[in-house]
Amino acid sequence: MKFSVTVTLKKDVLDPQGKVVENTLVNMGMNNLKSIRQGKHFEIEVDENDQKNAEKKVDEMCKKLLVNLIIEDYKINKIS
Amino acid sequence: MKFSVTVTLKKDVLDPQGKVVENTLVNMGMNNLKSIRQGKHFEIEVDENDQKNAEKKVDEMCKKLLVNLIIEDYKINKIS
Amino acid sequence: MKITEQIIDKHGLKPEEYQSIKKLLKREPNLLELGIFSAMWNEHCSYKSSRIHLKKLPTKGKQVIQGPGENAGVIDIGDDDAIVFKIESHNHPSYIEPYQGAATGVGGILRDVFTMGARPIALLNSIHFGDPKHPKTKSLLNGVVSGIGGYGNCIGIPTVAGETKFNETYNENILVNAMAVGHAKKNKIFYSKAKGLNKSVVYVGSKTGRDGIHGASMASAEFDENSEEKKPTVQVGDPFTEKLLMEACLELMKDNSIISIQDMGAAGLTSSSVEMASKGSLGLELELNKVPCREDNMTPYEMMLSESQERMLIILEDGKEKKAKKIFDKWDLDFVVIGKTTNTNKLTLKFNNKVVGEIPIEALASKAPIYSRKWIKKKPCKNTIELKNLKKIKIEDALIKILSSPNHSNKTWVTNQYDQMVMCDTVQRSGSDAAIIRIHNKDKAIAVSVDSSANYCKSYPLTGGKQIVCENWRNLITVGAKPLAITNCLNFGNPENQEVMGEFAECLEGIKEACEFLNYPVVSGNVSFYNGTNKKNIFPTPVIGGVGLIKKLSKPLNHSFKETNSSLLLIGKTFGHLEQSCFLKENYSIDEGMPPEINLLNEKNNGENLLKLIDKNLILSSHDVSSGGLITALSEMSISSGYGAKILKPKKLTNLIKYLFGEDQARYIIEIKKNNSTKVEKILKDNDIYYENIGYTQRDFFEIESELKINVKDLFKINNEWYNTY
Amino acid sequence: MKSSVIVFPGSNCDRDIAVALEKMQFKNQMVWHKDTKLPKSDLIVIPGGFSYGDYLRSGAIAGKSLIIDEVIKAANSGCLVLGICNGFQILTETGLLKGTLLRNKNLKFINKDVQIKTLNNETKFTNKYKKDQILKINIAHNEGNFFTDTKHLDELKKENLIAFKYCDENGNENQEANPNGSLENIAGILNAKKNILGMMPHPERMVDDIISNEDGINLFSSLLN
Ligand SMILES: Nc1ncnc2c1ncn2[C@@H]1O[C@H](COP(=O)(O)OP(=O)(O)O)[C@@H](O)[C@H]1O
Ligand SMILES: [Mg+2]
Repeated sequence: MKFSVTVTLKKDVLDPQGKVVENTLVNMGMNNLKSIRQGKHFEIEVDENDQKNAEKKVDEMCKKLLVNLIIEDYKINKIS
Repeated sequence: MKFSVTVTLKKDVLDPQGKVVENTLVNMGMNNLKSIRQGKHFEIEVDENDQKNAEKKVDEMCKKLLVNLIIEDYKINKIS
Repeated sequence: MKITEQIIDKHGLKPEEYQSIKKLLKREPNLLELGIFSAMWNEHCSYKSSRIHLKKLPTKGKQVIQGPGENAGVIDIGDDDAIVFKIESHNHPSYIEPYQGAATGVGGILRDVFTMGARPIALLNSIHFGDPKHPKTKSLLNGVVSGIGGYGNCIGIPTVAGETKFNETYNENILVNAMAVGHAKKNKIFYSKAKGLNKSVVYVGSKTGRDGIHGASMASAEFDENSEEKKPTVQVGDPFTEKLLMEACLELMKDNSIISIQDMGAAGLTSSSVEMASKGSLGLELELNKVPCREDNMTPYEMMLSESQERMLIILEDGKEKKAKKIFDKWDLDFVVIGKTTNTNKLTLKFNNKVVGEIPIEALASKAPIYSRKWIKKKPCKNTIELKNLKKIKIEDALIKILSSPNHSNKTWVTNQYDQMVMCDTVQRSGSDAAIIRIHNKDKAIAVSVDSSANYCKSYPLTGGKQIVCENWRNLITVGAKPLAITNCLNFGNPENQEVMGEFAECLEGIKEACEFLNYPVVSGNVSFYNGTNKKNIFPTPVIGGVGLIKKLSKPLNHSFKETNSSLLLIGKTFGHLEQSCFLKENYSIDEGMPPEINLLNEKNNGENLLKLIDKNLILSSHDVSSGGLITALSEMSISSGYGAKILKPKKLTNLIKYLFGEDQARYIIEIKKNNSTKVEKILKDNDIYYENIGYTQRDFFEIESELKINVKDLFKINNEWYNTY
Repeated sequence: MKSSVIVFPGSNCDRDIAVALEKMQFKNQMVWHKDTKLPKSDLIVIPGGFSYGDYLRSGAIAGKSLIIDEVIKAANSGCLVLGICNGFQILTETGLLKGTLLRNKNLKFINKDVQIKTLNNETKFTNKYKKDQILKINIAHNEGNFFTDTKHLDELKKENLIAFKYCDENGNENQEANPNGSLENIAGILNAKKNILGMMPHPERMVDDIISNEDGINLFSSLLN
């Protein structure tokens, strides 16, 4: 079973990277840009047929390693 | 209009980060993990009502800055 | 909003403190004002528990240009050069989020130094972790080290020295202390004292966000089960913006535009504005609508208490705004006049054309509470350890145990993650007793080192306090620098605990005695209390950061053997003091007894005369003897050079274990050319210095006469294994 | 010889390279990234550091700055261009050099002295070194792991465009001597016309015996040759 995980910075947390990227795009002439936020993306395949169990596994990976819960939020989606 | 962009390393590009993450997860006891790939995720909002045009803008941002086409692939999705 | 008991408590204020606030204001504060009081009156900003003790420290000397009380201390290193330096803790944030906590710690201390007009030239750090076996230790170590590197490397200031230690006392409360050292011109130092009426108060740097609100009061509270919930107070550092801010400030400082300047550290806009006003005996009026904000709808409360990083407050001379703004525009930084100085002696806050808060400056500064907390004296421990009662151990095994232990393992795993070379003035990188940094474009240099000895301080704080100052002084001497002054970071437990307060008082007494005797004044520092969880306090861990001067830089001196067949001398007397030694701790897990005694007279005499020998070019290499004793120090000299040594049996003290592993103080090992022996020994004798000829250097083998013989390559492996397999 | 050092926000080895160039008697000028004109120069240096914080990808944002267009023009008309560390990363982002620099294999920033071997000593940048000469040079980077496609790699080899490779004290190019996982231990490469050199090690840090060694000096004196 395959999942995608999207990790983004929490709302009030400073995103220095996003700011620089946004400025650069605007300077490059992309003036319809309203906002851009950057995060991480994971594609995870687990050997598990039960969706509940699989999702639990992925969630555990997120909590234990992939996500810094103090400053980041995450979302899990099943792809296939 | 809001889009998400997922940027991943091309298949034949070495992904040292992904490897380390994978090994760490396996060492942590996640033995059902089959594979994990890491990439970047952007959430982009553009001031544009025509979907075609908007998508073109986002594609341009990707090509011109956000993606290193030599080593990375990308996918654009409309969110809202 | 009505101020309830619960709100007061949430702000970390005691009921009686709230009563004083009402008295000072002659009314009830509103929530914004209460927040400001809580930020200024907490331990971190007000030093309410430590102030009466800190006053005793010697802070003056011919070399001192500015002692404690400013953003950083300033010392004179001759010509028109001054060195600006300070150390600061970032313990609590680093435990919650090690990468960002450590990174913002580095960012904060750098601002303290460049605010004063100095270009930072070196970073140091002292980091303490729990037991390596503790489940959190590994990720904390990884996070902290990459955070320190992440910030320093990016901004481009070399991280050149530090210490990395492990002890279970830090399991739930790690220590992350960062020190920054900068260089300035003597007549171009900038201070925070406001001057003049109606002057523009300018906000520069990053925008204000909702991050770190109440960080300062967090640093003044113990952790408990609920500390997880306090997480949003973590700040994210942006070394890129700090680099721009640093360059912009240094550019603006080239002329006379600035009256006063202050970084926004703990308690952000609040403490920076109060500090400027209080030092200048003036008032300050701020228009909060003008504060650059990152988020929409931020309240005055959030703006005043935010601890967003990379921001500064500047008071400008009349008519300089345009020129100054141009500089900040060039560096893509915000520059907004947000207020002015007034003659009201009040902090006046306006929002939407209304006064939303008004507090007399003195209520926040000089009238903040000061406590003379109760403390108890530590009783000396009478127990001594009898070797004959312990299981026999082979010298070789004991040495291997020490060299392969986390605390004594080679630290290159850590230091290779720091850029030590950027700026191209690092003469001696990490790995020796002290780092050496050349003053740019000159042939003089400074030496820097940070040191602590929590075990000694725990067992007998008075001696421990003296010992760290002396060890730090020795580390500078061994590289040929004249020690000039120190900064200190005092990491302690809960000051409301009388034993902890006793540890604090006595450590400080020890520091004071040593500093006074050695003419080694304290010019800056930081106190971090409430290190511990649920009544379990950390070992008292004062950290000393010292700066010394090398007047004429020729060949840098370090602790690596230089050639074979040179003579090895041990300066200072060996008694074989084993209590509190690393030998007993690593091999027997014994940590009873008193630390080795300090004889300040010997310290001074031995150190000063070693410096003379160095100045006369008689020394090939030198190293102080500290944790692990003589044999450990000798091994380190071998390992770092690849040369071996043969150590002869001592003539006097016959118990070899005591001789080799004892941690008696005021000792140095020096390597000298054989044909200089007479000259060196004469100088030592003439100055009443006790010394012994202990052996000579040789190829390949580290050897103790008829006891052990190990290939130096193997020693190297033993010493380098731990981090790489952890 | 006239040189220009391009300064981006976040560059931090700009002073170091300027000191080295001046010590070697170059007439050097610093050029701010917002400038749109490049002073006439024989050598352009893009220094190390963290331009734009290395945000997004190291070198990516600097690669889009105004002044870079001028650098590309100059390079195309034969001006010598040297990119060190972050400068190398920027050159790959602009396309002046092919390939890219991925994160170090161990995912950590690495600062230490390493050995590199001069593979091609017949270039404007390296003619004062002997063929296969081993230099001890400092590296300091997070993303120094050189990667490129097989076609480009073949071209690099066939056209002798690999300037430096990581090696051990005896010149062996083995994995132990490869600090960051670079493809075939590559530490520095040239473009097809050999007027552009990108390298991860910092030669400007090795021009003073009291600080380190003088193994970097010949790179600068080669240029003067
Ligand atoms: N966290 C660190 N950052 C930088 N340098 C460090 C760090 N930890 C240890 N070092 C360096 O490692 C060497 C050994 O440290 P230590 O054993 O504490 O030395 P000493 O006993 O002489 O004070 C020193 O050069 C020190 O500067
Ligand atoms: Mg030492």
